[in-house]
Amino acid sequence: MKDATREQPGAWLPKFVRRLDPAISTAFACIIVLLILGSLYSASFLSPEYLLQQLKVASFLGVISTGMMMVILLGQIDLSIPWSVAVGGMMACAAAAFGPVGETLAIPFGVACGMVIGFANGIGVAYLRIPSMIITLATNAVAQGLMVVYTGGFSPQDSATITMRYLATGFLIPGVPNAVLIWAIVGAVATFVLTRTTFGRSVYGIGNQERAAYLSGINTRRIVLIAFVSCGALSAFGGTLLAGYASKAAQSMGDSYLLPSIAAVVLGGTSILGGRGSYLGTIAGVILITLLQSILSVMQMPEAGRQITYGLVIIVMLLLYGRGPANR
Amino acid sequence: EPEIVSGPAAEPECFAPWSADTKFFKFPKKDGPYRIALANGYIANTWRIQMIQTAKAYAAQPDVAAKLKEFKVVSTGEDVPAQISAINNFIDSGYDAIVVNAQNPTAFGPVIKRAKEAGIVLVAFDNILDTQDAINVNVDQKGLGVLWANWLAKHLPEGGKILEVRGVPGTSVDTDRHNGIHETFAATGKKWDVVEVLGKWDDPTAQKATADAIAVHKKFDGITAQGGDTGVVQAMIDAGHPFVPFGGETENGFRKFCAKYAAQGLKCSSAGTGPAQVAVAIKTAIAALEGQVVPQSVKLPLAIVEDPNFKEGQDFYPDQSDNFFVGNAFPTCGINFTAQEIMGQSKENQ
Amino acid sequence: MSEWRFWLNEQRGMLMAVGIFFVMFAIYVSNHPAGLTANVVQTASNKGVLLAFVAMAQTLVVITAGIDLSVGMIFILTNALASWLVIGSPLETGFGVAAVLATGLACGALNGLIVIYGRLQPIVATIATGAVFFGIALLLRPFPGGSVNEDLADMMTGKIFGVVPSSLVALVAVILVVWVPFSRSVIGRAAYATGSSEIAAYMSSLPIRRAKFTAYLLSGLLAATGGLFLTFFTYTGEAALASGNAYTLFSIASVVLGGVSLFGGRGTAIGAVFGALAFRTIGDLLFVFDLDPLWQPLFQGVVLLVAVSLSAFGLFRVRNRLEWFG
Amino acid sequence: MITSATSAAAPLFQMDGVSKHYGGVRALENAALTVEPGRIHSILGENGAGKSTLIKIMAGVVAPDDGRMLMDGREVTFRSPAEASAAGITCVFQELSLIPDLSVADNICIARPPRRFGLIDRQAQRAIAEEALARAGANDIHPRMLVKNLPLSRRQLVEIAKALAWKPRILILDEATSALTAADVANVFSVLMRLRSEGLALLYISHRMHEIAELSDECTVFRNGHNVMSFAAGTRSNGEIVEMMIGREYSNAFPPKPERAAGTATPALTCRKLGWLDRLRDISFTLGKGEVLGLGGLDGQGQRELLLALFGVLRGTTGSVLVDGKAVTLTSPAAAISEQIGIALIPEDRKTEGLMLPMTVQENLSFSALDQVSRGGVINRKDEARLIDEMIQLLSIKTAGLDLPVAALSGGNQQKVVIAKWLMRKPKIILLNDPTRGIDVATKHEIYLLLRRLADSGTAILFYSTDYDELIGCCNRVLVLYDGSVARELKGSAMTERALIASALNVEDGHAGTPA
Ligand SMILES: Nc1ncnc2c1ncn2[C@@H]1O[C@H](COP(=O)(O)OP(=O)(O)OP(=O)(O)O)[C@@H](O)[C@H]1O
Ligand SMILES: Nc1ncnc2c1ncn2[C@@H]1O[C@H](COP(=O)(O)OP(=O)(O)OP(=O)(O)O)[C@@H](O)[C@H]1O
Ligand SMILES: [Mg+2]
Ligand SMILES: [Mg+2]
Repeated sequence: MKDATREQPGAWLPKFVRRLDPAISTAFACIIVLLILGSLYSASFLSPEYLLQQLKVASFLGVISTGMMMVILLGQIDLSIPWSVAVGGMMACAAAAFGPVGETLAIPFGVACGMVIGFANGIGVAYLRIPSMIITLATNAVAQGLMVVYTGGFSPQDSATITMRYLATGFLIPGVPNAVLIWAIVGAVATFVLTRTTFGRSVYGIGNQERAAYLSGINTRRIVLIAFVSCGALSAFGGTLLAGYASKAAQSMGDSYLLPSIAAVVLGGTSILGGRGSYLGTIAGVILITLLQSILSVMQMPEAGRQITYGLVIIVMLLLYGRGPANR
Repeated sequence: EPEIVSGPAAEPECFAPWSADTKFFKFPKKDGPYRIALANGYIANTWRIQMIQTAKAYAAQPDVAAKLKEFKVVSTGEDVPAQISAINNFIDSGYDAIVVNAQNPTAFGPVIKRAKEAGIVLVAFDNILDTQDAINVNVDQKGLGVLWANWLAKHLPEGGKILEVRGVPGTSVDTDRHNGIHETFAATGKKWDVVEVLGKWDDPTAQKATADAIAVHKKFDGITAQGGDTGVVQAMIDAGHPFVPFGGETENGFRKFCAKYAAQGLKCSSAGTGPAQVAVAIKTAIAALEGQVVPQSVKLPLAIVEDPNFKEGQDFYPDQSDNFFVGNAFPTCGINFTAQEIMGQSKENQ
Repeated sequence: MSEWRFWLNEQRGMLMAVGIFFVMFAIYVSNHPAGLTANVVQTASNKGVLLAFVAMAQTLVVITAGIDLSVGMIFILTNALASWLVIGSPLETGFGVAAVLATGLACGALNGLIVIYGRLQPIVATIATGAVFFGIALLLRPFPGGSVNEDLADMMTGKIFGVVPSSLVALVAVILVVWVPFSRSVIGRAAYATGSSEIAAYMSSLPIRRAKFTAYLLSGLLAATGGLFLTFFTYTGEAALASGNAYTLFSIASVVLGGVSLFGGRGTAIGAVFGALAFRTIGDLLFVFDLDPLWQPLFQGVVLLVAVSLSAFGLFRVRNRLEWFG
Repeated sequence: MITSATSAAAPLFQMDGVSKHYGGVRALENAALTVEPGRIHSILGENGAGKSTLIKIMAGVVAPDDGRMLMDGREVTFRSPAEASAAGITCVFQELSLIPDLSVADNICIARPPRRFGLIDRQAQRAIAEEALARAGANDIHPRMLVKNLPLSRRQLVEIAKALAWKPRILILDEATSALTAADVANVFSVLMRLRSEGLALLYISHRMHEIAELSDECTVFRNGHNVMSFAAGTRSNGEIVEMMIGREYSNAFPPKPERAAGTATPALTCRKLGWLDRLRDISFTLGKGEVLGLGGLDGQGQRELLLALFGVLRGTTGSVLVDGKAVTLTSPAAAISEQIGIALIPEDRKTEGLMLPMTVQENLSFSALDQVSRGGVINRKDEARLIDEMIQLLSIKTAGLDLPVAALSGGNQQKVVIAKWLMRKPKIILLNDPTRGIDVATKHEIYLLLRRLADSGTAILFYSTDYDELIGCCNRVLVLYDGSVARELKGSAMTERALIASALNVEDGHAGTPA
């Protein structure tokens, strides 16, 4: 038992590399293959404008998937994404109608509304122990109901503020769309939170074995609640960005983000059962999904073929690297 | 059971027959006031919400309200069977007329049969029914495509590269409009290179699809979009794509852009199917119940505004929502709602 | 504990769904202008049965601790297919029905193979296969249309002896033919065991793969039965993305309302059927309450929220906090 | 596949040259074993010696890298537990193979349910289950109970009943008795002996030396993945066996308990009339600083509930708890481990309550002490590494790397990780819920030493164990619980096995003090 030693500090490097597990490197390889295949159709697929455009569009999905990833790491899922996104965008624009104060508070207000949805989800999952798949379905329905009432009753304002436009489409650093910058910041914070903080450690712990985490003195309910609130906040923030991008908010803006956000997180190697996954993978997953959708769209494949290809590509990629362990 | 009669209809300017061979119905006259139901499907977008607001506002107009004992609205979501069941329930509950915005044009055969047996007036609008046995208040979807394509052909006499932003695949509205566009282009005999992308009648989706298309194809000579047009223009602006002729829908935001950038080359034809058509449908239902002659298929006039005729406060409203659909007036039917009446109700109340 | 207490304990989830359904349906019928007539029941039944089939399909997979996010799409695909095939002479119609059901089986088999041999997590695998199924549906029906043998359709959506809705009878028949044998067979038991603890099932030498495969296979079959009924109900086929997604999500809600554990190993399809009927009745309540049309979606959302929160009441009885963790 | 003629002389089962590697870990190396019918064959070895791996290979759970297995002289390969069971080898794993959501009857008949018209016949199944339960001496278990609602010790009996339903030729028990109390063990032993007389071959793995001495005909000792020696039972002393297992000198004495006059210790924890539902009734006691207080009694008399109550897991407890003389409210483990209260609980089941198996050793070790190595919620990696180092040294945890999943450690080392994880917090009061279950003698000894060292430095320890020797050897006092209340307090020379058993059964012990 003399060999009970720990590694030297230098040994952390290979560990980091080892964490770059095959899933993530394969995902990135798939991105490159996609681009090469695309470039056979049109060289424009390799042009900087196109790639930047993709990154910009990917950042909305990226921000939303960040929240989804937190929740998936817990072994939960958030099906209220569509209307959390819409609520974020619509409420931010709504706030903008209230003069200059409203304009400055637009984004925080939109995000806060998303947090309220996340809070309801978190209470349901953590404190009432309702399966997340169903409570989030219900809050999604409630959020939709609220937005319908709101749209019908209050002479809705839905133009994005200048700040929202700037965040989504402006350039603080020349050549780098602000949306990409924001995704980078969100991603950096998420990576830090997941790897370096007690919160992140607890998220992984709960995802792996909630009972043990609880008995280890972790306030598991609070962690779950916070994760859902963050997911709501990030979805709503994604919604405000999306509203900025489109210069306005619309009810259906979140519909096309639910399944892609789940697919992106999982394609990035995060286990849908929770407890395993890294943010780098999610980045890869988001870019993959965005590129795939865009290339299929630009290639003008009919919708039927597009759906089939989309499904098949996801299956094939998962078969390449997303397989569970063999039984023995 | 309606009697098949010959035209013309009671209010010929409003109840215009779809075509020369359209049948005319004369239902047995019933005594009012009537119980009328509106079976809506999906509700969570501005068009539908606006439509429901219009229906309520129309039913509340004193002369209409006097004829109605009850006006009930139910929205059943995207699920066709739920809408079918809703209509069945209205039939069983003895409503006199049912107005429907059908989720699917072909799925209502059994319901139409039952309504007919029960002597109930069934009026479909917007997404109409594939039938000769119910009244359709019809917008010429294909004609819309034709209109847009003609607009583009007019501005691009030599043909050119066109971006077509399509709607929700698999729906008849999308298919009809698409066919209208392509048949018209083909008829010109010029060379048209049409790039199709899916906008799904949704601004962000249309915007992304357009941005991608511009990034790959660089330059288009003309654009036509079935919806999500504000997003399409936004994508052109973001990508620095020069403004080109555009045939599109009637969103307020789109028209704002059209007015603003007309000088730079954004020559628009904005036409479509305003949500106010629900009022025409209700009016038709009441007329039918009163025993007046109505066409089986009513042809609604398109609300068309083309460059350079965009007038602020009439064709578009700068301080109203971008998502709001302009085109609330069917003057021939005596239906004239202003934007404020529909979307600004509570503002006035305040 | 006496025997009936055991029974009560085993069936608690299902009984809850039955309770919720009957309360809601009673409210509905007692406020319905037409009252409890055969027509009203038939209408409710026709609508509820569709979701009930899809919910049953979902249940089988959920029992194995999987989930099938493609059930809605199988439902749509088989609807599109049935609108081509289930027509003509009785023989042709019969062939069509068989082909539709076989397609459902094939879809289920594909899901099963990918999940079992591909070892992919069911959530994502079925999102992907769902996209494929929908794509095929769209190929079959680029726009709504098609037709069905209307005699058969009317028979299946009509009433027997003018009272009993035949769709309800068909549902009961399917439960008897598919669910009951499955749940009491060795393979069904293995499915439960796999869902409850896959490693324990493996150690117990149970045929895990066969059990999972059967679950996915029958799930495809049941979803196809639903698709067939959708065709009977609408006379047509339509590749509607939104309703495919809606049915998938509704099926999950129904399954949970019906007391089936999403963690696997617990619950019955009968519970899920009542969950589906209850879920459908939420929508029906709109008729009998005079709600402002724009408040209806909110009302539905709140009722759903309340219904799913009911299960949380058991939580207050928990005296040992470890029970939170199942 | 080589088929050789079956000779009458061929042993029932034989393996040789069997090796198994997990990545770089050598779990089995050229191992050999021979099993004869009608005999109980014990396998001994310290944690990680490869015992479980060996039997998993025999039971078809794990595929060997190398080597061959013969049954009746015929070479066999098992690709799944089903094939092994069909060939006549059935294994009682530790709580692994029961389906929690199925009833006891379903579980017992799971492999070959009785059928009628192709469907499972529940009536017949129930009869079979009742009979099997009776054979395993567990008539008190209702066949309709869900397995997940049974306490661990009952589950083990169900597991044995289930294995018997396979009618095996070789029955393997891997630490099948480690969660059982003495009474249950005696029960199981009589079953095993009867099976032996029926001609069954039994392979028995346990870390409890006295059980092995009592039961086995033959022993094989494993060390580092290799069979060191086989011998007939009773031909070697315990000391010799242990030295064979660990390959070095060993002293098996419990560490000396410091003589302390009763009542001189400052109280660390005081319970007054603690109650919870009908499981705990009016429990009052005082635990002094530096004292090791044992909890004894039959399994399921409220010992676990008491520990959980003190850790803030149970709701609706009555009575009061004082820590350092101050009344405290315990509403969650988070509250119980706080700086002011300082309680730690080493839980019962390390796989679901102690560890996150897929997470790394390091992450597991620091998991409950994250607040101590972090500031403002940000983990200080240096502090974390330092603290972990200390613990690894202190407990000599054997691991190939800190970034390995903790699941890859052997059972004993996993248990050490659980203990280390809690020592990181330097708790004032430690609650132990059967901490040496499934741990080899040498490691056990290390843990005893550690407990004593902690006690000497002022930590108060409340120690529940199902092993009487351990209670007697380690504790200053023992509280024997019966039906949720304290039946007897034993201390000093009154702590004998006999007295413990007598009070556990709540009978008067006429011979208290007299050696048995
Ligand atoms: N799946 C696995 N992956 C990696 N290493 C493993 C695995 N299973 C076992 N090992 C390693 O193989 C060795 C032998 O383990 P095994 O479980 O057979 O020991 P054991 O004798 O049963 O120990 P214990 O007495 O603790 O139960 C140990 O070093 C263990 O860490
Ligand atoms: N999921 C897993 N992944 C990797 N290795 C595992 C896993 N499960 C078990 N093992 C390894 O298998 C070996 C034997 O497992 P087993 O469940 O028999 O534990 P054990 O060490 O015997 O513990 P116990 O003493 O509680 O029985 C352990 O040493 C462990 O390393
Ligand atoms: Mg072992
Ligand atoms: Mg062990």
